[in-house]
Amino acid sequence: MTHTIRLNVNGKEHTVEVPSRRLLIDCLRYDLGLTGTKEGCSVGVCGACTVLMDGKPISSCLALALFADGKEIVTVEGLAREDRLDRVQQAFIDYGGFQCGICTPGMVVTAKALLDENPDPTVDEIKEWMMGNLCRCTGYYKIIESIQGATALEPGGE
Amino acid sequence: MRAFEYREPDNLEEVLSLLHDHGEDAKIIAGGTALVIMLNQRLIMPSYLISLRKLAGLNSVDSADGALQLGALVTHREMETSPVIRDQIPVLAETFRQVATLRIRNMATVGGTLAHADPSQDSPVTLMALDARVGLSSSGGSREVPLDEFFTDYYETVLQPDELLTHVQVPLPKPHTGSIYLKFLPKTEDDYATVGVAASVEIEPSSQLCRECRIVLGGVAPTPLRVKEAEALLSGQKLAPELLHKAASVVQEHTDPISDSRGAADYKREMAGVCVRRALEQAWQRALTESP
Amino acid sequence: MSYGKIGQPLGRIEGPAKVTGEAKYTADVLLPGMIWGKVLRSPLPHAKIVSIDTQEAEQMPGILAVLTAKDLPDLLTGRLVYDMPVLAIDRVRFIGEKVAVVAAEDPDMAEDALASIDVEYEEMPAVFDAHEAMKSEAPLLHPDYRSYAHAPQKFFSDIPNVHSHVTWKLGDIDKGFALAKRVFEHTFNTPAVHQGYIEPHASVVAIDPDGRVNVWISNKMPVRARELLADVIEIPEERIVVHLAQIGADFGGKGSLMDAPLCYHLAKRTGRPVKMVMTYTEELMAGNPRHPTSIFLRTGVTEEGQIVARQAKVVFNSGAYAAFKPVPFVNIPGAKDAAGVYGTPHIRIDAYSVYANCVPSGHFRAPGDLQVNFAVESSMDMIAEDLGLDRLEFRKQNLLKDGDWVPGGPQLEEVRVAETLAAAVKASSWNQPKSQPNRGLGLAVSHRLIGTGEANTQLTLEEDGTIQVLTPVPEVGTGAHTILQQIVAETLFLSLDQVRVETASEIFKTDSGSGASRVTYVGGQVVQQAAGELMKLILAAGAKGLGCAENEVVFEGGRVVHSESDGSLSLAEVAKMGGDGKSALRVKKSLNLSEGPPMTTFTAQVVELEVDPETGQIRLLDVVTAHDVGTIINPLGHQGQIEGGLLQGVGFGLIEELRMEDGQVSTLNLGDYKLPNIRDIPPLTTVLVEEELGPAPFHGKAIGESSITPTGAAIANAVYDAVGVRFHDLPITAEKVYWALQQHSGGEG
Amino acid sequence: MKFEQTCTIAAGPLKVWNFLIDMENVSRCLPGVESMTLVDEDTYEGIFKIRVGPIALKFKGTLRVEERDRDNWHVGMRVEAKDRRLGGGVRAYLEVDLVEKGSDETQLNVKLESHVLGKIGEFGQPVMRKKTDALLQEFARQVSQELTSPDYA
Repeated sequence: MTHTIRLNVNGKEHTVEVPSRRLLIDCLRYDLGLTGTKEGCSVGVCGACTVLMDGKPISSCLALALFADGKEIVTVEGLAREDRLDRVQQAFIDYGGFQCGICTPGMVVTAKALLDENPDPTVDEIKEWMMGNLCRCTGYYKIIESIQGATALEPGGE
Repeated sequence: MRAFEYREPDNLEEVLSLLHDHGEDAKIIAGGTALVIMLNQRLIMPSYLISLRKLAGLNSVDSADGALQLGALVTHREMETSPVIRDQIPVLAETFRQVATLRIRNMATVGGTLAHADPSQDSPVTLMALDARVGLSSSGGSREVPLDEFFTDYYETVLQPDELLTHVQVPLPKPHTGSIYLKFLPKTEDDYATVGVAASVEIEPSSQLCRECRIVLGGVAPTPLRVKEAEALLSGQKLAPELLHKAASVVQEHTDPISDSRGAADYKREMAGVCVRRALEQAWQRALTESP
Repeated sequence: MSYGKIGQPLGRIEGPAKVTGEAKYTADVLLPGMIWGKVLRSPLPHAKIVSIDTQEAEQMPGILAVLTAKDLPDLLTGRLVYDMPVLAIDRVRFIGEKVAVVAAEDPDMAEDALASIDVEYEEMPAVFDAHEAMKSEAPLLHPDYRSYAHAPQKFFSDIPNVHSHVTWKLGDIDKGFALAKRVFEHTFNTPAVHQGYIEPHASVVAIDPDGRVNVWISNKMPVRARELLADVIEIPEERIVVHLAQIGADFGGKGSLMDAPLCYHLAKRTGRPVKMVMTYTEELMAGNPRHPTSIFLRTGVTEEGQIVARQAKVVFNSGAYAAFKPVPFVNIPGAKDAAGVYGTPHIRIDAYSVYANCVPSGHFRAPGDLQVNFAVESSMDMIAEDLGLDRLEFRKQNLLKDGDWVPGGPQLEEVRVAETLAAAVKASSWNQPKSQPNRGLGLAVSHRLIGTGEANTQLTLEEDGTIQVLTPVPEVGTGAHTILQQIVAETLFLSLDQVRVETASEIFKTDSGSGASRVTYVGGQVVQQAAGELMKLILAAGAKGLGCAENEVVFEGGRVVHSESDGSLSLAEVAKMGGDGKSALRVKKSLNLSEGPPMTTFTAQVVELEVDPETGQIRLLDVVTAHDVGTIINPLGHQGQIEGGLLQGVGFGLIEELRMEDGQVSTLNLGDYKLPNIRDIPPLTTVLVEEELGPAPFHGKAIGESSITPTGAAIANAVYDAVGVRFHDLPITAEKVYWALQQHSGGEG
Repeated sequence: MKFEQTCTIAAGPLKVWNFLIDMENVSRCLPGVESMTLVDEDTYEGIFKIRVGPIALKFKGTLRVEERDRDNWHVGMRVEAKDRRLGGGVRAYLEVDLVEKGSDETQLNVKLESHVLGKIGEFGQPVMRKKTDALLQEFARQVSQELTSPDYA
């Protein structure tokens, strides 16, 4: 019961043969070797597995790999361009937006989607958008500062 | 996850015929946010998964004949952000905005949440308070069911194994109507409601008396709970604290909550009363400001 | 004192790797031919295993091995005492205990097989509550606990199921109570709480053809892990390499071997590399959460409001195994703080760690401190009220002073608790009139002695002129590597990019790893000393190269300079001529501090909150956290420790509880076990009471376990101030507040 | 999990007793029992099905009568059953006590202590509790109905 899916990950086309029960997170991590996307809770709560599907943040632990057929996926590996970090990535470093870093791939991907849609979010808008991404290390204060800090930076990469 | 066969038809007829053929052995998957967890935890092990993700035609919000027609595949995020919905039935957008988190709302669908029939969900409560009806189709034909006759038990509905929920019809609120969805989250901001209440109040503008109202609760019974006895108490009456208390206690009598990590049954029952009072008050206020 | 690199708010050295997804955690390790292990866990809290039938599972597609205890050596393991089997031997003692393990080509196949393993159990009477377990009629979980390897003989007890009883004493407790005019007794309880790190435990084992065992493991103490693993898999330590991966946070919970021994056995059986990653459900069912604790306090106070005696009985529910406790007395160190920050001449503290049929408990950031501080600081408010004293004045009157002793600690110097408390009060609205009904203020104060232990490093001047700092301490998220880099750069007058921090465990024999807020203190000192020694070697080699005497060269602008001539050498040039010609200059250093400095660090917090009397819901309006700090090496990281710890304290006070019913955890995923999210954070003011007199390098102090400790008590005291209801149990949920208020108002009519 | 149900039946205790010690009656009154076969004097094997929404549980196991105290109108039975597909099971002890209220009236007290184990116990414990409670209620109702129906002699 395998299927062939074609998906675009971080701008690159892939054709992958997957069993129907393969989750998108496992497809990314193990079929494509993109282990930047992390698995935490496995029930869509913690946000460590966040990727963008056609520009929208989703839980890759709740999506079958088959859902990605014909879609564009962006993972944390796809944010930087030629050694230049995306501004969200840079701000997370500069403002201390992470400690252990396990939630960071999901955080920066989600924050990137926020700034794409809303270039100058208020603190409340940041909180509403980011609520689904849990971080146990920072207490979130520096995550908010990082995202605010990112808005002051030049959009990175492209 | 147990292995299954995956089908992804691009037309409704094929979906219905697959359902007809496989019935109980098949599961419909749309957004997948609830189903994938159950599959992953092996609580359900269907032989067939019928995906609606390539199905066209069920993902639009249309306004016609004094009602909104919502395709079953409209996502929560679309419900939250749709200009038509925000304009015509703002409480609906407000409710969907309070569901889970952005990621879930980007995937979860209107039809999915209704078919899943988790009594702790937010949007079925509001939809019921808005007198929504659902359209169900099978290869044998179609039918419409009022939402307050749709849910039967925890995670159970009148949907037959060969039936698909295709759309939801929500009548536009009458003039001078105020509606609210109140989600009580005593622990953290991202949780299922300990109690959720949708209240809709239509007032007589000159007298400011309640003409008609709807009171529906989530999280306090095996299904979303509409309390007609409490609604009846309010009709023809003026908003007053004693009346709200009376309505709240009638509501409490009808609740049948379970004890879980969101609260013991007796606490939920008490909170149902508090939340109903608050929701009615706010709905009433909205109705008043609706009035010119 | 001003520094170049110390005191800079620096981003993490591992930052680029972490924000791009390049950083590799254990679960990210992919090896050719790797297979997956999954375990079958006990559904019963206490039972004999009658039989296990694995036949059907073995025949299933993709299944490469199915192991039970019969296939493994008859050995036990643990972080200190060895009391826990790798797979249950004849008997299970908690719901979630590992009974069998399956290796398969992919995790789904492994899961497929688990359901086909048939285990027949014979149920035994179980006990879940620690106090129940201490009764004579309670079933004994470990009748032979005295025979376990490393069991702490000095702390054995005759009380049923008590595996460690530790006593701390100061003065003479009977004399103390004789001096007291009033004696108060209070009891408090706190629940099991999961550390909540987002990375579940993961392990990977690959055995080389020559038998060398390669291990990746989410463990903050890789050198110790190697030692423990060697014992339980019966392979000499030299044949085991623990590869260091990033750790997706620890908070005390990542110090055990967890599934690594099973990975080894599966790898050995199948000849393939094996990975095991726990699901979060497994984490919540069978991790090593904070000990459920009950604290009984007896306090003697004089007529003048002076505390003269404190007796405490602290009972920790160890769960089914003591295997997750790392300290030699196999108990919880925080119990010793049961006198709080108050100078008390007569103290007796008894800490009991007790077996019960629940998930084994482990360390969680400031282990024991939070539980005991909640009790002590709640009781301070209660006693003050009873005596008709102001709760702040009562505290001030009793605060520790220079020269006071603390139980299990030194005679204190440089006590700065009064200043810290004053700073917290000043930054809060403490002295303003009460603004509105149902609002209240609470305060709590704590202290923490700095952790001791062993730290190691190796510094090398590389041929490109950079310094390689090797540490066996993985980065658990606290910023340790960045701090080590700063200390070395500062000591050697180098820029940060000339110092590279790398991890390796092979070259070190022993090491305490990360924990107890010791990294900056012990680990900082060892790299500072090593850097000093390396500088001597650099100067000597430089002098030799320049053809002059050692006392004629100085290190300036990154070069060894002959002060009398123009001659100078870059570090790269020195490196090439250093040592025995080709090899680089190198210092390997070990530092073992068994006694801490005569100094502690204080934290004072004020919480302002509002209670919704109709629902019991609590809203935090303002939190002030004041810290007694030394030189801050990295302000960005320092503040991060404060903020993160504080929100965990809020979780402990208001939200978190690993709920159990008859030993079955009922909050089994992060949807039900709620962690605070970004919308739950309170407005926060941090006050740093700075003075350059800490014991760590450059006069720094520890911070990692400070802010988490007093929050629970400060919240409880604020709730009392707001609505007059006292809570003896955490967390203070809306539901508890609601019912207490109902009772309260019922009583008053 | 502990449950209790009480109801009053318009029949004398002996009639109720004789009804209840016949496991065929018990299994008929318990919703979800698919089969029940006698293994030995006090032991039965059976299949029991229950649904919670999309989750279908099928327990296979034994019921053993461990107490049958005619003098005190007390029956106690142990149930052990597994659902192998899902991985989990139930262990329960069911006690039925009769209290004579009159020659034609008996109070039926049903007490159940049950443990839901494994995967089934891990998820949806609260809903399972509700379902079990409803089940017991239905059992008491059925017993009462059968005993008072004109068909039952």
